[in-house]
Order: sequence, then C-alpha cells, then structure tokens
Amino acid sequence: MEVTINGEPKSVPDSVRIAELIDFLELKKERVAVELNCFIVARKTWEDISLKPGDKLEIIHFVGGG
Amino acid sequence: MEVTINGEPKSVPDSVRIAELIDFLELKKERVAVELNCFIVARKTWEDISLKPGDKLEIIHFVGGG
Amino acid sequence: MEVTINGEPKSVPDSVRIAELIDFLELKKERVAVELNCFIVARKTWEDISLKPGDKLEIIHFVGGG
Amino acid sequence: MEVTINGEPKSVPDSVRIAELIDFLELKKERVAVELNCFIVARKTWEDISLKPGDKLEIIHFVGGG
Amino acid sequence: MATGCEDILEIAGQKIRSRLFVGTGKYAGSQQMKEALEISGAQVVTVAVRRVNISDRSRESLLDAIDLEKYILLPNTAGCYTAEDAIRYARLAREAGLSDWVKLEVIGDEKTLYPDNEALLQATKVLVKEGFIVLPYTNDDPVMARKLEDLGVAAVMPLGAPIGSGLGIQNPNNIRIIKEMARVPVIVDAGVGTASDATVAMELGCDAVLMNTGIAGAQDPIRMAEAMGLAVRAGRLAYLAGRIPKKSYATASSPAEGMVAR
Amino acid sequence: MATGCEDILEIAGQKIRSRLFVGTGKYAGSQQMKEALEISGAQVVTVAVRRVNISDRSRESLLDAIDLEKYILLPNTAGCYTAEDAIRYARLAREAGLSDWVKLEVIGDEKTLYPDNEALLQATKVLVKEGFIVLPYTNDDPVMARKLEDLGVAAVMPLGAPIGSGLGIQNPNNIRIIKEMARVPVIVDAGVGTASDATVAMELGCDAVLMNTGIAGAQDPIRMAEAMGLAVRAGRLAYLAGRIPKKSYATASSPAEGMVAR
Amino acid sequence: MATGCEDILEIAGQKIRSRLFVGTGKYAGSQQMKEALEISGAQVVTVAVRRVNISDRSRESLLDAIDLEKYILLPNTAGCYTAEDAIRYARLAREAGLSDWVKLEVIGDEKTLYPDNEALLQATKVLVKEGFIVLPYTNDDPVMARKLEDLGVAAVMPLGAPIGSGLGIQNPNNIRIIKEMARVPVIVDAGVGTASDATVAMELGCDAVLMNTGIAGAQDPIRMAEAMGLAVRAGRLAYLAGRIPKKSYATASSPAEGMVAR
Amino acid sequence: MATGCEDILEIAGQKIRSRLFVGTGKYAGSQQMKEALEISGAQVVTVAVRRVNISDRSRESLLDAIDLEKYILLPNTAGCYTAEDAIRYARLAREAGLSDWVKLEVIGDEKTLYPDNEALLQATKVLVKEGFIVLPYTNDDPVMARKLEDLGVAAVMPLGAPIGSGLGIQNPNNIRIIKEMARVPVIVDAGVGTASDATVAMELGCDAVLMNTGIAGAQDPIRMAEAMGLAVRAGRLAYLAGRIPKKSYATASSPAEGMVAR
Repeated sequence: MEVTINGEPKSVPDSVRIAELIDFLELKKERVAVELNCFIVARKTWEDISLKPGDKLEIIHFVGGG
Repeated sequence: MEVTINGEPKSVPDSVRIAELIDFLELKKERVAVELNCFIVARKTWEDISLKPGDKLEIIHFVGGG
Repeated sequence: MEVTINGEPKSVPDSVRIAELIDFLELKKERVAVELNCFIVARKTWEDISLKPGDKLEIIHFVGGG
Repeated sequence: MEVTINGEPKSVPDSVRIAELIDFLELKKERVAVELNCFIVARKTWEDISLKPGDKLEIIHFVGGG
Repeated sequence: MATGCEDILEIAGQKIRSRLFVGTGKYAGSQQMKEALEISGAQVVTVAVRRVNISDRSRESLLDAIDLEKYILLPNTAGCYTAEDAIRYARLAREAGLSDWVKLEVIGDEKTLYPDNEALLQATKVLVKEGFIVLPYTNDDPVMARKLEDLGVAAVMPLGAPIGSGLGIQNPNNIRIIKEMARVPVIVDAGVGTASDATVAMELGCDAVLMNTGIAGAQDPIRMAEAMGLAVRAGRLAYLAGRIPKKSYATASSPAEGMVAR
Repeated sequence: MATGCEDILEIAGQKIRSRLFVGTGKYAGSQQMKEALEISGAQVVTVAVRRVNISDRSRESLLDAIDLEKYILLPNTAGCYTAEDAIRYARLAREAGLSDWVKLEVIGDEKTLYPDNEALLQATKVLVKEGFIVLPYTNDDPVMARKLEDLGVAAVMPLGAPIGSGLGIQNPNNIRIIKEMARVPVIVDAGVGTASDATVAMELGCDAVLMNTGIAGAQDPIRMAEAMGLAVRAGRLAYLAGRIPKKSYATASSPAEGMVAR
Repeated sequence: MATGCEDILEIAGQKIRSRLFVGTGKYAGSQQMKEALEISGAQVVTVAVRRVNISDRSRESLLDAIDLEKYILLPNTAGCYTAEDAIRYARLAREAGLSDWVKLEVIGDEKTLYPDNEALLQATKVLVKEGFIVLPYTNDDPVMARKLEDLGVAAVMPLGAPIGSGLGIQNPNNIRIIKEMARVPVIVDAGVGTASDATVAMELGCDAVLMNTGIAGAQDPIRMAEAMGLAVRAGRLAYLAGRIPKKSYATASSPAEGMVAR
Repeated sequence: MATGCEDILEIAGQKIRSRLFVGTGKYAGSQQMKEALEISGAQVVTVAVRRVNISDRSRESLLDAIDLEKYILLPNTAGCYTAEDAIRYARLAREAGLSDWVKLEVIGDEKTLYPDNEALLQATKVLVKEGFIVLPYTNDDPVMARKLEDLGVAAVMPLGAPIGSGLGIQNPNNIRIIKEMARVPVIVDAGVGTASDATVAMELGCDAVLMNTGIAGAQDPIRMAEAMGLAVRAGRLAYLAGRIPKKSYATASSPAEGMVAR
C-alpha cells in the first residue's frame, strides 16, 4: 500500500506495523522518533500500531546542529 | 459635600459641576484632564456633569518628563 | 645658457637674474620660494643674484596637502 | 675602619677583602653583585680586592619586580 | 546656505525641523529648561502626565514655560508598568493635550527601566486602534521593532542604553539592523550621555535622537543642549555625506610627487 | 546668542576662531575645496610644499583659491623622512608663505606614516631656534609630547590613528593624559573618519582637531565639511558643559511621585 | 592540583563538568566533529531534529559519532518560527532522545535569527508544564530573562551577537545585568567568534558559554575547540579570582625603595 | 594529545615553553608567589635589582623562593629614568644573575611609567654592544619597534596600557602592525588586567605576554595565575586556528533542509 514518509510517497507492506516499518527501512529503533498523521507515536506502542493506506509519517533523528 | 481628589479628601459645594470645580480649584481648564471614578470626562461635558458625595476624581496635567 | 630647474634642464638667458627668471617662467613672485644650489635665496635678493651655467634651482610653491 | 655600604656608614675590619666582607655581612656570594666606588667588582676578583677607609660600596641582589 | 537643510524628518505626516527630541524633566527650573529647549533647536519635547497639586496652587504649570506654537508636545507614559496603566495615561494625555501623539512606555523592570515588550505590544494594539500616533519606547530588538511596525506605530524608539545611564549606544549593530529593516522612522531613545553618543546614533542612519538626562543632568545644561543640537546635525550630515572606509594603515593626504631633489 | 562663543583658542599669540583645522589635499578640484573650507568654518588650513610645474603653467596655483585674508596657512613638511629634509621644507615654506608657522612632520615609516620621534625632536630644536612657530605631528606618547613642549613648540599634535585611516581615536586614554599634562594646546591630528571621531577628540579636552582625508575623501566632501565643523563645536561644548557620569543601571527622567491612583 | 575544580555547574540537578557547551553542526565530517568535541572538553552538546533520509540509508547517523556515556545531548528547535513548531520539535526530540532537555529556539527573523520572544514565552509555558527542562535561546533583554525564569526555565541563554556572526558580546552591560538578576544559570548562546569572546562572557560572571560556528567554522576547528575549552576555563577562573581595578595611570610593579645611590 | 604543543617560542636561541612571562613583585609573600608562578606555567620570570638590606639579614632572598633549574630569570631595570642608570642596573644584574638577559626599562614619566624612547635607544645601543640579550620595554610605536630591532634587540616588548593600569590592550591596531613588521618576537608588556586581555594580545599574533600586577594584585592571585596561563594558551591557539570572519547578520548552525512537514 502507499503511504507518505517524510514527504515522499512510499510503498510499504499492507497494514505494516510501525516497528516493522522501522526494520523495513533499516533504521535504528533507538535513534528515531515517529509522527503518524501529526501525532507522535510513543516508542512502546510501535508494535501495536499498523498503518493504513494514505497515512502520513514523519520519521526524524538527530543531526548536527548548534 | 466630601469627594476625593487626587487621593485627598476634599470638601466641595454640593453637586458642583466639574467645570465649576476646576474654577473652584483655580486650575487652568485648557491644561488639565479629569477622571471621574476611573472614567475620563471629556472636556466638552464638564458643564453638564455634577459630582455626588464620595466621588473619586483624578485631575492631571503635564509635568517635566523624558 | 643651461641650468637645471626642478630637476629639468632649461635654457635661460645668460646670467639672468632670479627676479627676471621668475618673470621669464611666468610665475607669481609672491607665491614661490627659490633654492639656488641648495641654498634658499631670500626674496629681497632676487634682483641682485644672477645665474651661472649649470646652476641648480628649485622653485617651490604651495599645493594641496594635509 | 669606616666605609659606606648601600648608603649607610659601616665599621668593617681594616683592609677587609670584598669576599671577606660578604661573609662578614652574612650574605650569599652567588646572589649578590658589588659596586666599589661606582665600578662593578667582578665576582672572581673579590678575593683580591681589599677596601680602604671611606670606600663606597653598593651591594645589590634580586627582589620581586615586574 | 548650509547643505542638508532640505533633509526633513516626517512622522505621521508631521514635518519636523529638528532631529533632536528632548525631555523636560530634571531641570533646575523652568527658566533653565526654556533656555535649554531654545538653544537645543529641538521641536518635539516630551512631557509626563501627573496629578495636579491641588493643595499648592503656587507651582506654575510646565506649559506656561513652553510655547505651544513653537514646540510639539510628546506626552509619555513614564512610570507605567502595565498595558492598562499605559493606556490610561495615554488617554489622559490626549484629553489634556488635545494631541494624539504619545511616547508609549511600559516599564518591565525598576532597575533598568527596560520595556516590558509583551505589554508594550498589547498597549500599542489598543492605542493604535483608538487613533493614537504611537511612538513606542522599546529595546534594541529588531524583531520587536518589526512587530511594532506591523501594529501601525508611527516610529520605533529603541533604547541605546538604560534611561539616564549615559552609556551611549551599547549595541550599534542592533540599531543599524533595526534601521535597515524599518519602514518607519527610527529614533534612538535613552542612553545618550554626551554629544558624541548622539552623533554616533545619527551616523548609524537613525532618523532622530531623544534625550533628557544627558542634557538636564549635565553640569551646564544650556551648553550641553547646544552641544546636542549640533551633534545631531553633525551626525546626520556625516551619515548623508558618506564617510571614508576604515583602513589599518595610512594613506598620505599630501601629494607624493613634486618633492625637491635630495 | 550661543554660549561658549567666548571660548577662543590661542596659539603663539594668534587668536583662532575655529577649533577645526583642515587640510587642502585630495579634493576633486579647487572649487570643491573652497566650498568645503568655507562651510567647515575652519580658519587654519594646511598646505604642502612642492615644486612648481614649470613645463605646464596652465595649472592654477592653490593660493588663487584660498583667500589669505580669511585663512591662516599652516604649511606642512609632509613627505620628509629626515630632520634635514623637514628643516629644508620648513625654510622653503617660510620663504614662500611669509609666515613662521609650520606643521612639522618627519615620517618614520611608509606604511603607517607614523613620525620618527627622534628626528622630530632634532628638527624641532633647530626650527624653534630659527624662530619658527612649530606645530609637530607626533604619536600619542605623553613622554614625547612633554619633550616637544620642553623644546618650545607652540602646540602638540598627537595622531588619533594612521593618516587617512579613518579609524578614529585609537587610544583615548593616551590623548587624555597628553592633554592633562600639556601646557600648550593639544590638537588631534590624523585618523578622523567621521563626525563622531572629531566630537570624541574634543570631548577628551583637546583644543582642536586637524583633518584632511576624512573630509576630502567622503562621498560628499561639502556635507562632511559642514558635519565636521558642527562636530568639533559639539564636542567642545560637551566638554565644557560637563557630561553626566556613566552608570550601569537606569535613573528615571520623569518624576516618580504624582501617579494617579490604581 | 588546579584551583577552581570544585567549581561545578549544576542545571536542573545535573552536575556539569565543563562550562563550554558546543554545537555539532557545520563540521567537515563526524571524525572532525568527534575530535573537536573531545579536545574542547565539553560535556553538553547540542543537536538538531531533522527528517531521516529514507532514500539514502548510507549516511551514518550523528549519534554513532557521539558517545552517549560521555556527552549530554541538548536537542534544539532550530529552524522553528512559531511556538507550535518549536513545541512539536521538542516533543519529537524527547521521543528520539529519551531526555527532557531542550534548547528552545523560536526564531523571529531570518536575517538576524533573533528570537521571537512572545512566541518563546508561549512555547516555554507549554513545555515546562509538560515536564521539559527548558533552556531558552533569548536575546540580551533582562526583562525577558526574568519572565522566562518566572515560567520555570532551567537556565536562560541570552545571545551575545547574531548566530554565526562572530561579533562577540555586543552588549556586556546587558549580559552582566541579566546575570546579576538571574536565579538560574546564565549561558551566553551565539555570537562567539574567537577565544577572547568566550573569556569575556565568563568574566562577566556567566555560568557557561554555548557555541558552534566559532569552532566548526574556524580554519582549524580542532585547534579552535581546544582554544575555546581553555578560554572558558580562563574566563571562569579570572571571574572567581577577582580582577584588579582599572586605572588611567600607572602603578609600579617593582619596589620604589632600595635604588642604588646616584 | 593537545595540538599546538610543537609551537615553541624561541628568543635569542633559547627555547621557551610558556608564552606567559610573569613578574615577581607585589605578592603577599614568597609562598604565594611560588604557587602563582607554579600554576601559571610561566618559565620566564622578571626580577628587579635593589640594594641588599644589610641591617636586617632576616629577610629571605627572593631567589631562595625561585628554583633556578625551572625558571629563566629576566632582570629588569625598573625605576631607571636615564640611559646611564639603566645600563648600570643591567650590568649589576648580569653580575648578580650570571645571565645576559635584561628587560630594559628607561622610564620617561612618573605618572604613566611610559618609556623614554630616546634614552631607551641609547641604552640599547650600549648594552647590545656589551653582549646583553636586550628585551626592551617600549610603547606601542611601530617606528620605535623597528629602530630597536635594527639595534639588535632579541625581542620588542610594547606596552598594552600603563603598567599596573589593568586597561588591557588600548591600541590593538598598533600592536598588530608592530607584529606584522617585526622580525623578532613581540611580547606585550604591561596593561593586562584580566584573562581576556591576555587572550586578545595573543590573538593579535603576539609571541608572548608579560604581566605582574594583573596576577599579583588580583583578589586571588593563585587563581588568576592559573587563569592567565590558560588565557595565553587559548589566545595562541585561537590565533593559530584562524577565527571565523565577523558578519553583521546571522548564519544558521543547524541545517535548513530536513524540516518536518507543516
């Protein structure tokens, strides 16, 4: 199914869970935070929440800054 | 009757009008502004408004300032 | 005869007097000073002193400066 | 005999040598310099030079300074 | 005829001759004040709003000493620590002065007398809506200056240093930035201690300078008033003239050529 | 009538109206120079000594542009790197100018145009003995200033910054000390870049300021000349008026009492 | 053993070894950044919150380069122009970083990157209520500093000059006043261009200094990082040591007595 | 391992570890002095030449407190007002110290303790011929610095401000120019009041800084000594690292891209 991640359209497995998505994207769980449709998704709930088509995700991490 | 002017108790003629009061206090009409019970009294209405006992007046003018 | 004025060779009338030279050069007497062979020539003696071949003169005036 | 040391009159043994004087004054040889009548006395000659009455000596050392 | 005379300041449609604005506080007496105002050449003068002393009528009123034909009164809201108070004083001033101009001060702290910018914005909003010509006393923050502009003030008046401190322009870079960004006149208000401080303010490109203690507190206020008038004109002209660039090394002012022979 | 008008500068018995001394170099033309001198209000103007151009008589002489009734000429020895040269130029200047005044420069270095103080002292000794009124261009060293005084100079002229640098007074503390110690007039010479620099020099207590590039090099020399004239007067008056002390915190300029009831 | 080692900074109960806080932006690479952090001695390091690049996984994550045992992460809300955005980024940072600390920035203007103080107060209110340890980036306004304190920030971080400008502390008087009034630590944030700027900040009594461009933008960031670490310690010690008073004249450091006879 | 450690100062062939030179005057006692010297990290220490007190032998000699294995003694000629006196003290110092190094001072004025440059040149000529390693205390005049160099001094030591004044570098432009022109080490001598003053001196490119009162006169000399040691290293490293340029406006230190969607 199609979702939007960080502004880019992305095909992901149907009703993929966020935890699975993080693995799918080969990201380090403990380094990122996730917003689903503008609400932060607490890390501990990643296992439970699965995506629907058209969902909008923001996945952020820390970068160099002052 | 007793009113309060600039924080001081003051005896003034019963139901004195503001215009009369300004004369009574020997003040220059065109140099002062008047608040009656916290509301500004427009200069043009000074003739009409007369005081009641216990009224609180503030009469101000300009002084040196920066 | 040949003399040097302000570093440039110059032909001037034989044994010309300094006063005459200044006129010859169309300079304003009261605005210049003259050195003859490194000695200042007082204005009042310009009438008396005449040049010899090979004399070195410096004729200066005032220019804009700070 | 009497000599002047650092501006003060001082009795010292007759014809005392400078080396002896330094001991006599309980000063550390390697820490001081000596002027005799306004001439510096090289350390190595302290053994040879003996004082005469009325000699003027300056004995200096290092003190705190900037 | 002097140059730069055609260089007129205009605030809210009012043409203003002199770029020096002066306060009327802290003078030894009104005669001294009158002379100082006169010689300073100032046209805009600030005044404060205070209670009439009804028990002692002897004291002459300030306005008896100020020719209203000659001077433009700019009432302030000095001493106000809340938006409400400042608004109240502004209204009283308008009623007493028959003019809409107000130097809007909302003080945020007693030791520095720096403005409370939040409250200043609130008071500005209200007074602009009521038709006041608002000249707000603010700090040297370009963001505040723009917000005040967006609310419709007639000019912004950033402080150069604490009121009465005489420290001069503490942050010229901020003042310059405020001026570069501003679409309304910028008037440096507070902090001027001596003539060169006023000159510097004008050289930064500011449109005017407002001061009180720097003049009234000087040992000879009359002389200092004259000095400040000249200093503001000097700074303005220097700004318009375009100064030479700064260089670490020297450049001769007399010609290199034409030296006599060694 | 303006205050401070009775405050006249006197050098070697000569009363001088204006405390701004200006150079005549680097102007676009003599008309521009004339206007700048005129509007600056300066009375003392410096000139340089150079060879007459005998091959091209067309060039008008500087002096045709300067009304000698109005201005006091101060010839300089710019460009001289030895005492001998400076003495020679001073003598030529006297012969050409019929005046004993000389701005004595002995340059010690091409990049800074700072004086060679040793050579300056030698040249001063000779010229004072020959009856010159010597105004030496020196650095901001109080010890040098006193030595020059002891040799009989008519004034000392410490530099504020390198000639033509426009950096302003680099070491105000030294200039203040020189003035405190001096028994002859102190004239800040060189370094002024804009009006406030001149004002600062005068506020330090100096008796006058001499400049050339700061005016002639400005984008609008006429306007800058006017600015400098005003700036010098402003600084002088501020010095005489006695500025307020500097404080880290504020003092209200409007009265604390008489606020209306909350 | 060095003095002053017992002089520990504490923020929100967290003891902090080094009074130098450093950013992690603008380095040539993470190896250079690691070395700079290491040699600077800093313990608190700021980071920004940005999108993961999901199309290009190659790029190593910043955190791989930072030993979280050694450093305290201080996420910022750089790039946010509204209270809402800043709050959103702070929450994301907490989620990603498992820490409650945030360097709260709400920018009010693109050219100066100065804070929008109104919005900053709003965001501070919300985040403090949500249990964040808020370290707000503000301007050098003592009134703002007190308002932020009253809202419960853990420290105030006034700017010394515009971010990345390298101008140093533009208004030392304001920074000193902020420190004198503050009951929480004061950290100068932004404006440091070279070591002496950091030393000056600490000599004013500030509790720490935060910088990024001053180090990362230097020609040799590693050396500058070491310089800044030393400079902050030097300034802190000088502040604690109590400097000599300034005087216009001299005082000999060598004894006057004991000179030999002339 | 710290960078910049390979950056060694060399004067007259002598390698010198620390770029901080310190005086030994005005300490509460020799124990305090020892600790201050120790923690400052200084290697070169100045001393004065004075009469032995022959009536009171109790007073311990300064040298008992200074480990001559560890420190390089730099005797001064403080208190001398003529070339003759300075030469005499230098010779006495050599005799007492068995070293050829001398900090040559010829004072020209009691209030400023500024040098008499004429006399300084005379004394330098003589002492260089006698084989002394001359480090002259001079003012911040680039022309003097070059003349001293031409006479063969081992380093030039321009003053930053009057001795003991604590004013810091009054004329950074002159110090920079002196350094740019110099072919021998430049050591700022006198005027340092606090750590940042020393850092600034080094950031100007100077090779070392000499101070006494700034440390010994501090409320806590030990702490200030440590501060000065760090400050000099910080300034040197910052100079070598190459600072960022100054800009009036801001540049973000966090990336502009990668913001989350609004």
